[in-house]
Amino acid sequence: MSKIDCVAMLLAGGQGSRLGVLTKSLAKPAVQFGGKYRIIDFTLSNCHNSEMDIVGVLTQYRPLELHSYIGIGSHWDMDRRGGGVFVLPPFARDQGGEWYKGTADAIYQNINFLELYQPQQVLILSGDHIYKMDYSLMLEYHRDKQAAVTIGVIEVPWEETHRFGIMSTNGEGRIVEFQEKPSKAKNNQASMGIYIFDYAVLKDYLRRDAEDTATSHDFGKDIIPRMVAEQQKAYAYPFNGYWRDVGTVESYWEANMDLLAERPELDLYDTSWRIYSENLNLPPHYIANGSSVKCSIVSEGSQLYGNVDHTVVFPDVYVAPGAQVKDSVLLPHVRIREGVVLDHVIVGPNTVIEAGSIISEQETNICEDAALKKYSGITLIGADKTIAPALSGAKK
Amino acid sequence: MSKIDCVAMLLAGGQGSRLGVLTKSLAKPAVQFGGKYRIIDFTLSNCHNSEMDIVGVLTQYRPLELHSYIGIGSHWDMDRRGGGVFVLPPFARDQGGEWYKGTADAIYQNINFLELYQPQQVLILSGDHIYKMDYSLMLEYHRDKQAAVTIGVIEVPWEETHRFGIMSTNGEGRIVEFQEKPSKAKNNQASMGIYIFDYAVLKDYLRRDAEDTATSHDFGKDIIPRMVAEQQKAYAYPFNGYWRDVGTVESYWEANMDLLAERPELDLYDTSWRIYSENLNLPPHYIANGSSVKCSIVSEGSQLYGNVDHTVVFPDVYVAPGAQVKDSVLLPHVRIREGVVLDHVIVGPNTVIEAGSIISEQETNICEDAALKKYSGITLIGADKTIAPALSGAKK
Amino acid sequence: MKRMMGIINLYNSKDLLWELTRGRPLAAVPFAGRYRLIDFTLSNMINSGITNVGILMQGNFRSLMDHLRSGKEWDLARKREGLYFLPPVTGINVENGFPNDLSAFQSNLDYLQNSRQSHVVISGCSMICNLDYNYGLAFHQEKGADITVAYKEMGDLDSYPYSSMLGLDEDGRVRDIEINPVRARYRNLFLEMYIIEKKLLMELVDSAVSRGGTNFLRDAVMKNLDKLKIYGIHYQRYVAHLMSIRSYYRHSMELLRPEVWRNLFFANGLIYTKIKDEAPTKYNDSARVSNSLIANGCIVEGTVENSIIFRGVKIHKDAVVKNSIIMQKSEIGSGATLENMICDKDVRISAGKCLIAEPHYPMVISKGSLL
Amino acid sequence: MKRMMGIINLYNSKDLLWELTRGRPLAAVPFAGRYRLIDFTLSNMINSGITNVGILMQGNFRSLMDHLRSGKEWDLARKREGLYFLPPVTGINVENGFPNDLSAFQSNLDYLQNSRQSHVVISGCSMICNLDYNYGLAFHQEKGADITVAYKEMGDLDSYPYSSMLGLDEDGRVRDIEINPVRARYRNLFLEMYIIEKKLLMELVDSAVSRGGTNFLRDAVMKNLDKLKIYGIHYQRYVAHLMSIRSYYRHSMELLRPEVWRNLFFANGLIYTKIKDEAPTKYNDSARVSNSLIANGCIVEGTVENSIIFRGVKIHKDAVVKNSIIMQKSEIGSGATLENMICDKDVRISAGKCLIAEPHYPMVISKGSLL
Repeated sequence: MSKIDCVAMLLAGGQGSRLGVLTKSLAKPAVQFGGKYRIIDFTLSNCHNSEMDIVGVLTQYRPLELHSYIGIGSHWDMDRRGGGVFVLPPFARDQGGEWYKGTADAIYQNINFLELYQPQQVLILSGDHIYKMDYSLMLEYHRDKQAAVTIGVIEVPWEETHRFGIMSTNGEGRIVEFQEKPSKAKNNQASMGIYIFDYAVLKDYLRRDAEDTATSHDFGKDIIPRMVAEQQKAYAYPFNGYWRDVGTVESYWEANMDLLAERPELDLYDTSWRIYSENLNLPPHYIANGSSVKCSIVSEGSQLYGNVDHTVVFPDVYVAPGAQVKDSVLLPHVRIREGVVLDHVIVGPNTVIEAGSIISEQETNICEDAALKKYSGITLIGADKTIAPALSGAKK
Repeated sequence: MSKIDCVAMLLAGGQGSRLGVLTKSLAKPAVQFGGKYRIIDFTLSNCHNSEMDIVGVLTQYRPLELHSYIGIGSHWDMDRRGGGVFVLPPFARDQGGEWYKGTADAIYQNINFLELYQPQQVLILSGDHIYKMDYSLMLEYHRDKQAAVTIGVIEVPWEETHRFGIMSTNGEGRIVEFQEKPSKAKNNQASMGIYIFDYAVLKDYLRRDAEDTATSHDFGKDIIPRMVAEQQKAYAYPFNGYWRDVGTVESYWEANMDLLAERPELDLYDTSWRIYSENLNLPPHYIANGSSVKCSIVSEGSQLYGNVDHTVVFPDVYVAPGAQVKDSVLLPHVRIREGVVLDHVIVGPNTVIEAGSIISEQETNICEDAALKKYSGITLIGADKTIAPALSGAKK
Repeated sequence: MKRMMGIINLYNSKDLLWELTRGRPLAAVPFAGRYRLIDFTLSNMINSGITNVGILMQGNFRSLMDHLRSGKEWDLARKREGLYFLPPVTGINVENGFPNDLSAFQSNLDYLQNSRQSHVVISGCSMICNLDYNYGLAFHQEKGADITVAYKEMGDLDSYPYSSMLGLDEDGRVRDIEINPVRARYRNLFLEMYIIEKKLLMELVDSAVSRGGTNFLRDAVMKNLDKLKIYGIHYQRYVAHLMSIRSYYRHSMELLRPEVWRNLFFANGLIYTKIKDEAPTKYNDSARVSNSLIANGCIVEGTVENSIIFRGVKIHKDAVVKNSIIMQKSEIGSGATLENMICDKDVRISAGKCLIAEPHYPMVISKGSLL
Repeated sequence: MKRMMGIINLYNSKDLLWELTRGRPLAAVPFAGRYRLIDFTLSNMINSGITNVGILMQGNFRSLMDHLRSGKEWDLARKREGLYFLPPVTGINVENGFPNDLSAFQSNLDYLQNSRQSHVVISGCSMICNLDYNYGLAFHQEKGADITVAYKEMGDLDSYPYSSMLGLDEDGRVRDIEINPVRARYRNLFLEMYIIEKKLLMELVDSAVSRGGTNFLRDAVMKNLDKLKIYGIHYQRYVAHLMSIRSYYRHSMELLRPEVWRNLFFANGLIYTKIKDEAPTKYNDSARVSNSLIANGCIVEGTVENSIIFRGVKIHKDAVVKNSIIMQKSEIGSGATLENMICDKDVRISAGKCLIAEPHYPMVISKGSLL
């Protein structure tokens, strides 16, 4: 096997429990997003567009749908000879198997995969974010700086700095201090969880980290602070585009809504940086007489007879005459019956909302049950449910 | 997803520790066999040729090479829409992950995969055997008999019955008694580890077995005996062709040698039942002037200048002038230098045997080290080694 | 199990789609927002379990090959069988001077011979429907037919000039065939689909060519009406017969009826086509859309009524598109008005332009035009 | 990174491989035990990082399309770019009456236009070698050339009748070209490979066609020798030039020299071809084989000397095959003797038959013959 410049390792094992029922039966990277995509499509499309030809995807939590979705990467045109996408679940060795204990441990357990390629650099990614980024530019930056590690950073609002790993850099972009989720941040440059390591350095730190029983085996908490402390050449690579962690129901809803702006920050229609995804072979969607569809994105196979405003409509969704859907996300195969009113609702795949149901921030006439959960004003309804109005139109 | 007749589940998690260094870095089903193939090729080609369109492959031990080898089943032309090959490693759930505890447990942990397809029947296979079998005929038999479970059986010599699950049947083929590895067998009909279950029955027994803490969660040890005891309609399906477990170094060597017979029982040249495998894109092999090659099979890219007799030669093997190779198996990329004598030797991938080395049953002139191990007359040499004669030609 | 193979015959005797088939074969004409005509024939075959399909290519078929490529989207990129392109005969084999389907069949007899299946489904590309050939095969075998041909009984004869029609007896046996009459005498529109045993097909082709034949239907089938048991099977559901710009337009507009949409896209399986990886379609605040079919990848800021919009179309603010068909990647400038128009691929209509054709007599704007 | 696209030009002015190109284009002629000629050109392109390849098809190309299918084996089954079949021009576009490469180029100018790459590598299929076009591109840019052409200096002029030769000045600039002379005046064999900027190619093609040109080399290149800076790059390693049965045979036999074998199959990357899923080759007790290349899937029970045996060949007991080339799936009966023969695909030689041709004047037994 020939020597490869850079291998990407995509951490896709997260359970994403803060996404509620959306991750009940699938891993977070496999959650649908943006009217057609799954969250991991963005990172994998970035890899393809950045000509990162070899990508290991580390999975752990409920990977069935994720594995069969990823396959050998055909959706992203990455089923290439001698390259492509490799799914790397935890596995058993002579002495039995071990689950991944942390992000660093996950990479360490798959060091034999990296050894196959002997790359110059290793790009560490997570499958949890919505963004478009050219990793090859970051790789160039890393090489220009002759860095040991380069961390992708983005400016975040000062009041959110406590949620991130925060970098302080000198004039050349070299990291002089690293604070993991600080209560009092010295800076607002946050780590995006994107790292480029020189492979030799990475191996060394992973080995030492593995021997250390006191660590949590995490890049942000353990490896990076140690490298900064040991004066390794760690650089920050500033990224200015759209970047969202969709780790909570609220942020998932917001990132979907972001796509509906008149000029969205994230342009899905730019053919020079396509976001690839599965294609379902459904006919064009149908918008009926008497309906009104605006400020929305709508996918193939859907049939809209009612009013759809500021809403993300996935494939094969049906909205009956007289229904009103606003500020919502309708996942694939959802059925919205006559006269339904939805406002700020995320409806899971295959769910049916029966005629007359009203679900909004102000008012609802359905029984609140396990299928339905509220997150600061947004109602999340799980997959494969049937929701009907309560017999005595309950008011809240 | 449409209702599927039969889904195959292939148990490929075995470590295969009795294969010595052959399974040092890969799972047993991924071990090379027969000059070109890997062990799992036989079962997967059987699936393709039997039109079993959906195959779940359950992996556990060192699956990297196996996973990337299987991919989405393109080698076996099984990368079909809505079907194909799905790799199923152990995975984490909400309450953490569990490793497969036994064959039945492995299937039970993947019941959600079977639930996707709701098959009529489930075919359970293992990836450890060399044989050609039309599973669709067995499925037909199962349906004709309206069986709850059908077990593939083969006659074994009476003296080997203690190694197998042994079936006693009535005139119609119905199993009336099942002995797991009996010291005193009542019959010589041995289970091949191939089962067809009605899915409803399988689910029921797996569920009950999972709740039972006293079992080893194994089909042969627990599920089948329990079904026979509970008078379920269990039938034996007799198979008459070539069938070998290649679980030990000796049986691996023998099964390779079987291919060299004038008329081998296992016909690799029958185009109506092809065994599919990876293809390496190497040129035709070259047999030089002055060499002698007979009773052997030779694969692409090899260059033979010496004498090769009754030997299996994998791709890209080099045998230098004056070398003598007999009754041996040369795995891919092996280099045999001038004057080497090999007799009853299995040489692992990429290994170099330096000039003048002599390794045979009777005599050897090389230091015996960890790289080399003897199994009743057969010498096994691991991968990526360099073997040279000892300075003082040691005699045994 | 797999008893049928498919042949798609791209030779069509009459092509009245003029403007749309200038730079492409009929089979590659875009239809229904995201498909090409051949997608329907091909999808019917694969949805009927056929995994071996040969295409008798004709004319300038580059756009068709670009579309089909490996056959992967139709699950026909296989190690064994799959999709075979059977290019036109050149040189020595064309005894009768011009390319024709009979000699195309003849020069591919070896392909037929080498295929494992016993029966052949032959179909053209201008009859658009969603059907299962297994019903045809069952009928074929029940009747003990030599050839089974599919037809649809039509209400209105006048709508189908230049179509082939079948004359049937009470038993459903074909007793007469009219090929492309100006005014038909029978009501049974021939759907250009045959089921026939492979051996008989090979025999009929060879025999007809050796007697100077050039047209499969006329010389291999019609001339044997008395000798062979040819039965018609009635297909009851929706069929669009695309043989003129008017019928193309009329059938496109029929897709806006939800029962036609459902029937054509879902009746017996999905219709597969080339994947384009387009984003979902985006409607802005000013979008006003009604009774329209809209494919992925569009950006709609204007008004769209009773129209079919293909993938990647942009309709700018204050543009009005009515009763029109706008093909892939076209762009309608702000304030432009289109009525009763068919815009081929990559057409750009400048801001403020107004193009209005007569109802039922649509105008075609050719591929790549900039108006 | 990806600056080059590839065009494989299947129009060849002189084809002297008669017996082997009767039922197939030159590009599909089997060579070296498991390949077709086009595999070498295609593999060189992909091994040089080219991912967009158009093939100017000519003649009866069904066998070629069967061979290439989706392009998957060459890693060219891609969503973007990959393998494009550019079929021959029919009808209106052939102004000059017969199919020719210049009009083929011209009718595919839109394909060139739509491609992202700035440079085009053009190659034929009759020059077999293993090279990296990136060296050519570096040379091209260093020289500031308009066109770079590859050549090899030959020792023996007499061996290359009907080849095109280049006359070069000291600087390596091409000053004269001879197309297929009976007796060459220059020693520099033109390898039928060009590197040229895409824009210039499009300009040259259009300009030559509009002046009545039909031959790319003659009318687009040679006529511009004075105006354009055309440089020759010398390819030093092994080249097999297959332009007659004798040269086909001679170059096949050269493959038995290990340094040629290594050079052609490994120098700059592997040569890819269609996968056949054959088992390894089996030698029985009575097999006697020396100095031979043998592909997978064969069963050898007889004697094979100085020969090239393709995939799936059976050589029965006591058969003797010497100095011969036996193509795919042929079968040599027990006791038969073949010397100095070329058996095309699927030939069956009955038991005991004896066929011996003169050394260096091999006889060809055509595809599918039963002797």
